[in-house]
Amino acid sequence: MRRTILSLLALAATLAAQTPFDRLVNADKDPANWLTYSGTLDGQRYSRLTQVTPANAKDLELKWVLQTRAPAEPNSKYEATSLVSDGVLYTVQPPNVVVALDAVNGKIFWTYPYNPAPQARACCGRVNRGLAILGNTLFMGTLDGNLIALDARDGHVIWNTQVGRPEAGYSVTVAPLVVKDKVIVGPAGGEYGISGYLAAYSAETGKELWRFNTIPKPGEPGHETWENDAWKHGGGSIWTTGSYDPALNLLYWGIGNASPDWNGDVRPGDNLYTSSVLALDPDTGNLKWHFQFTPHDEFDFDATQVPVLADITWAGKPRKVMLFANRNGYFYVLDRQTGEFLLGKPFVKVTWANGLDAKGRPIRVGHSTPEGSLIYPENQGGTNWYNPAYSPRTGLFYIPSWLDTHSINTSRAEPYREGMPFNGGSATHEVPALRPGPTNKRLPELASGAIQALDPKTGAVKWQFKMMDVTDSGVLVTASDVVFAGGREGYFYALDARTGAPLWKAMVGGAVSAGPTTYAVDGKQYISIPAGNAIFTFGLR
Amino acid sequence: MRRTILSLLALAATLAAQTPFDRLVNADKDPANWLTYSGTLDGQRYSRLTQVTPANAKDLELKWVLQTRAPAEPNSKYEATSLVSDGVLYTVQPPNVVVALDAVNGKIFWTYPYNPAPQARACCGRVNRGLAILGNTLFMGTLDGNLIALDARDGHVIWNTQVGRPEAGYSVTVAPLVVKDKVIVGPAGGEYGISGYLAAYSAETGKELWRFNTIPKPGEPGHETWENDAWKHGGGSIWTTGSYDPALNLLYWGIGNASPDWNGDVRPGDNLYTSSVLALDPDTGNLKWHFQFTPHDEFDFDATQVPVLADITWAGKPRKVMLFANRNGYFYVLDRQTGEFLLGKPFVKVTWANGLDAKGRPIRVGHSTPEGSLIYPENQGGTNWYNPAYSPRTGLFYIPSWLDTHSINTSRAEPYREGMPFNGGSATHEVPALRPGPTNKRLPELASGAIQALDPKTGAVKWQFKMMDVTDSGVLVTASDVVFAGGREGYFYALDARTGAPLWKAMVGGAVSAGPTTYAVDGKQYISIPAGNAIFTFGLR
Amino acid sequence: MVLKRLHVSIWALALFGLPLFAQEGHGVTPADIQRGLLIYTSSCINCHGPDGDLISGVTLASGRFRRAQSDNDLIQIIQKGLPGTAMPPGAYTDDQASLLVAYLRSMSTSAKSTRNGPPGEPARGKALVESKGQCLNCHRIGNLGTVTGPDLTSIGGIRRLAEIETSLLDPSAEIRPENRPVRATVKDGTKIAGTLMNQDTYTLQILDSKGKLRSLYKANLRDYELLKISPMPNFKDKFTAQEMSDVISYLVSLKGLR
Amino acid sequence: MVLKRLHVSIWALALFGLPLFAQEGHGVTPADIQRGLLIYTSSCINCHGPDGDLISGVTLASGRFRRAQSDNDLIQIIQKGLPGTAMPPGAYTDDQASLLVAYLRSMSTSAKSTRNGPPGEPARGKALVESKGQCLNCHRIGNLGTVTGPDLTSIGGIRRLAEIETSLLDPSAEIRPENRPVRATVKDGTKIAGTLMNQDTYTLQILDSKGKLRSLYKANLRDYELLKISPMPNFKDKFTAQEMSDVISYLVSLKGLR
Repeated sequence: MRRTILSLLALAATLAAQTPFDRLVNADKDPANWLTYSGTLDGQRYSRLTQVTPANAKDLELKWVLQTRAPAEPNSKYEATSLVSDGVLYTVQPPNVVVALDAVNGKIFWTYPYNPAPQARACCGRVNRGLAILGNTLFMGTLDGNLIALDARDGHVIWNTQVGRPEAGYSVTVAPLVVKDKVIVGPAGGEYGISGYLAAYSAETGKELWRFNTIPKPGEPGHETWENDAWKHGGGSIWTTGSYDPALNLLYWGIGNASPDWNGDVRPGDNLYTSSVLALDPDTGNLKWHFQFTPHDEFDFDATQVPVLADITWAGKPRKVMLFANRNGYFYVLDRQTGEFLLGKPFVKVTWANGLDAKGRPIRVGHSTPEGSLIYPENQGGTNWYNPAYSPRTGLFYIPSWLDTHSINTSRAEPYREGMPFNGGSATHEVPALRPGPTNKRLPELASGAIQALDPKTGAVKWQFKMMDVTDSGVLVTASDVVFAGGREGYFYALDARTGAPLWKAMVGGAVSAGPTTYAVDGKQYISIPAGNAIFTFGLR
Repeated sequence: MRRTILSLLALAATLAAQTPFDRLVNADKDPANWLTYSGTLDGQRYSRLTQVTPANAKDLELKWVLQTRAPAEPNSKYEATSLVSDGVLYTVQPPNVVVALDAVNGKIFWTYPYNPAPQARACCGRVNRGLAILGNTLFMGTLDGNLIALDARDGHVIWNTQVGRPEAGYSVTVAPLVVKDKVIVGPAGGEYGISGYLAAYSAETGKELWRFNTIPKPGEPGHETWENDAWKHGGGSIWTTGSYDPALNLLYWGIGNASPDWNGDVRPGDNLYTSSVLALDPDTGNLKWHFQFTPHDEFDFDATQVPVLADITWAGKPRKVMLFANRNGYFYVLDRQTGEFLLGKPFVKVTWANGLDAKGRPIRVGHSTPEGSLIYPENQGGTNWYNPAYSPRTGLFYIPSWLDTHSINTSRAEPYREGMPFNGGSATHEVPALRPGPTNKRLPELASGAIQALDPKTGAVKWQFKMMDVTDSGVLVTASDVVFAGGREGYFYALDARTGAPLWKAMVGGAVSAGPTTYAVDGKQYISIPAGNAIFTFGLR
Repeated sequence: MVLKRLHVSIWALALFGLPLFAQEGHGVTPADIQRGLLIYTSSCINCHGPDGDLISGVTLASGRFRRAQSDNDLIQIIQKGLPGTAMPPGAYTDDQASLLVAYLRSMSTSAKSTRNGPPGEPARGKALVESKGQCLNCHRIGNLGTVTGPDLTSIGGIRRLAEIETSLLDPSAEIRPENRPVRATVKDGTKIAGTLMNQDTYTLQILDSKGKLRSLYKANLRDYELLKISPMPNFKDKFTAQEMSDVISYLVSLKGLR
Repeated sequence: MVLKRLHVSIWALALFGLPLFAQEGHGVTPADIQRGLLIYTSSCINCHGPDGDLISGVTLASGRFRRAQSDNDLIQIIQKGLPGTAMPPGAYTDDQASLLVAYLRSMSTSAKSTRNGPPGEPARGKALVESKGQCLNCHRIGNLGTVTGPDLTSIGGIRRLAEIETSLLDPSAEIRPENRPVRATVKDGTKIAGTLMNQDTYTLQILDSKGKLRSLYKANLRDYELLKISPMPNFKDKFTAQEMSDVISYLVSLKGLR
């Protein structure tokens, strides 16, 4: 008997890599798997799976649930988008517990319960937005500022690299993005006065290969947009995943707010590259172009949305564009080869700017003030990090929106102290930033959420599905014209991608604060969504 | 407008009581509601609802989930049986968070988040097993030893009475039982050397009306079964709900282990009324009869199961009996008018006793020893507090069992110190007593669980549904011959009550450690079960 | 459905809103203090009371703390509790703890009363509440009254004097979210009144005027409204100055169950 | 399905079992110590190491503790952590903490080695592991080897010397649950081998011999077995005494990533 076992085991010596980079590039042709944060490198969250349709979505049923075993922490949220590779689903329970499980039946293969160091700072929740995979290796950022490589087969640590110092407020909450042989991440910490960067690490060794300073240091282009040495703690955090265009070999990434958030007086200038989107050469980290949505931000308007890359007809001609619904309340279309501003239009009520000029620069009319200024949208934004989706079939861009909310933005002088919040003020708003309370007794005009479908050619809202409470959910759209998304009320929905009509809903009893994924095993399509402290997976009866 | 509102509100002055005691007595005729811990006062957990049948159970679908909002504590478990009264479901999230919600859609009406005092001791998990209701008042025991009355309409506190001193290890985890105008509870704390009692409190005022000492004090009958002053810290805890026979006007209650658990040498004698069932006059607390399952217990064999009252044919004649599957591994049938022992038979492997004598007294062959003795069943028992069910239709008694487990029972000299564990030893066993780990890698022969169906006339196991892991789930049976139960693996099952054949299952992703309830609203039947940190409710498509 | 006569109160926003970020003891704003109050009300008031003096030997409003010299010390205590005492650790972020400190620091200077009435007599106030005031037609105090209005059993234990005064003199000045009256009309014309318990995209949860908990399905309603005007009458002109003092002194004395 | 050749090891029980109740520092039993070891292995070993000496200045096995005089002090530290240090609070019951203390107290006296071999040379041991021992056919060390056997990258950081010795000299003496080999036969006769990751009533989760994570559905299997005999060869007669010392010294030196 022993001989048999040993000879079987010997097979293991020749293991093929599970997920080479080619698979990520061609993920659209492989919709059974969900191999990157956004499903495909273009950030579309558009799945070619078509088994679930507007006609049969009502027949979706619960397949399995996995609840977190570790105790939930009061300020944690389950924000991770799951990856699925060959029938194995990888998720990150907050804050940094990696779980590999069978995507069909929900049974756990292994868990890696990383416990962040106590000095980890989390301004806005102990969260993690997910993993990247390359070959047999998973990559996770940690709340205490590390990037960890794990063997996808058994969860063993391969390497562990420090991205930033946790005691100074650097944490890694973003799902990393793999481009070729590199893992791209950067630190969160815009509320601790970090000086941000996007960095590439060798997938094999964890060695840093390049670093792009999102707050340019003296001598670097863009440094002139800072005065008073404010660049030293200028923010420019990274906390939502970018996208990549293999044909252009360009990496796109949205950058966080300027620090201190609400007090712009101490940092005169445009404060590049805060609240901007960058186009970088992923081999070198060199900047190709940038576009700043909110120059000299005073409202905590991070530009940390996923840049969605789409090839659409623009003014009668095919054009490679980027779609970007911004926290500041405007929806933008940019030429992604050049960064040229093509269109900008508010998708919610906006009072801080009186429109955009021809270059897309906002005509600023509102400011944070020591007395407090009432500004639409509230500082949580018209949308936020919650991922959008784009369907090349419908030609519509789907976003989770907070409709017509406002906050009172107060500025304040505040010294920088390492590791302490460095906000320079605050926003008072109706809706809690973190977990919802058990009941909602808000007056309806003070907050509501929606899934909106925008026509990228005009910025017009084609339809919107309105919810009583706001939503932190990401959106998914499929090639059978079904949109999936949820909200804080604990519903997870299927909507008609062409009309917004609700097709199906499940009451999952916890806020949906992550993006859905869809995948297939043995020809059967599943839709999976974290909610509250659990992950729920549905499929047709 | 104001006038209209005020006149409408004035109606409120004439509110009728929601749940008078008559409703509890006649609960079997009102199966749309679930008004006591066991559904009916006889402890049967037999529901007359018949919409879900063996034929259509496969069409059960998820209706709603409610996850706990409060952070889960590492050693908490969700053990509460829900009550349902007129479409409102009342549950207790651990440790003492009462939630009132709409039984149809899962939306919360109110929460009462009682926070036990830090001096609360919980030997075996921060748990609560549920509420009682009378009129418009809910009753909850607390981990820090109190009994609290809440207005069922808004969760406001009506009164709060101390049952026992938390700093001495007294806690109240049992679901109270209402008999007439009294609320019956007692303290847990058998691992802290309490001196137990069952007590009745005025439902209206919280005033204590009688107290029966489960460890008789000097001068009380049964005191002679203790030597060496061991009665002072003799245990005899209360932590699973009793039952009541209105015709006999008798209250039945199972009593916990003797303290110290494993060291019997310091307490020679039978140690009444530990590991016994009592029959009491609920008006006075006077003892009518008692039966001790495990005299001089050395294995932590609490008799804290629900006494199930059934009227069956015994030796050709109708007889009022009590069915009692005991932690010690034996199934018992007693005459509930007299306490007469009718039958005792092991339902799992038993090595501590070599059968029972004619009076039902065990023929002891095993003891806890300083070196450690291997004893079947393990100290968690052949079954435990997990509630059984009895169907008058099938005539079968359904129990959750731990099949053929064992532990090494070690005794040790140990002084009593107030508020400290007072176990006099320990049991080493394969299966963790509290939460399961994320994965199960145990050898299959070391533990498995089952739902067993026993024939009360013979004690024979008619069928058993075996699970790979053990189960802490209660059992429910309906008049359409469907059994509901779950287990630690995270499955919740419907089984055929006559054959044990699995009809349907749901993977709820957390251990089932509570009893299911079923109820109906607007003619539609629902089945609800806590699992992990959430409560799941199912109904037919 | 129709939502009418609703307007936004900036002050209500400040009261209801939860903090995202906070200050660190520098340049505290009134908004910070309001947000600190919100946390205090939800987490501290049950033990420390509305005036911070319910625990013997601990007077939060004094601005002096036995075990804390600095704001940072206070933050440590708020977050980690005081071992060996009943003060538990609290799961507060630094920001939330800072807001709490801002509120604690403000307590000593906040006004206790906005009116200069004569001294009150609780026993007379009790009689007024139960008779002339007709308060128990809507409110509950202990075992008396009804549940349609806010429970007053512990009102003196959870509200400061000035807040109780405001409620009597200008009931609509601030309707707390937990006391929001709701009014709905079913499609068949039936009117329903009650207190809002919860709501979502499809339903309202209410405690209706008959004392029954129920969900209203918006799809079945002709319209509904969350009232901004309190159904409670204004007692400014109903009570004499002496009666008002009596009633207030009685309400302040209601510490109820905690 | 068929389950064969299984027997119960009392010792394994003591190792795998989790404590329900524990003692309070009186009359500690070997079982208590084993249960303490279990907690230590799951919760403490990653920072403190198998011998309790990985944190500079902290030597748990010395039996002396800078900040603790009594067992109760130790229990406090275990439960509440040490503010200002990397020692976090731990969610242990009193009982669990007591078992941990029992284990800590036992560390100083527990044997370090069961054999009297010559001194080992890690570099020679490394060569033996990679060549003559053929260890990397089943094990992984860093980036080398495979994942079918236990990962040895950090073996010196998570196992004491005596445990490593036992694994080499008598591999089946103790198969840890995380290394349980499984063997199954599908109904069509296909053989499957791998490591058990998880199991339930209907399925087995395995890492199969091709390095693939998969569920096996018992309904599709002719039979399956969780092996009690380790597939690892016994090296007692394969290595000379010197070679054994070299290999052990190499394995002990593998502290890997933590």
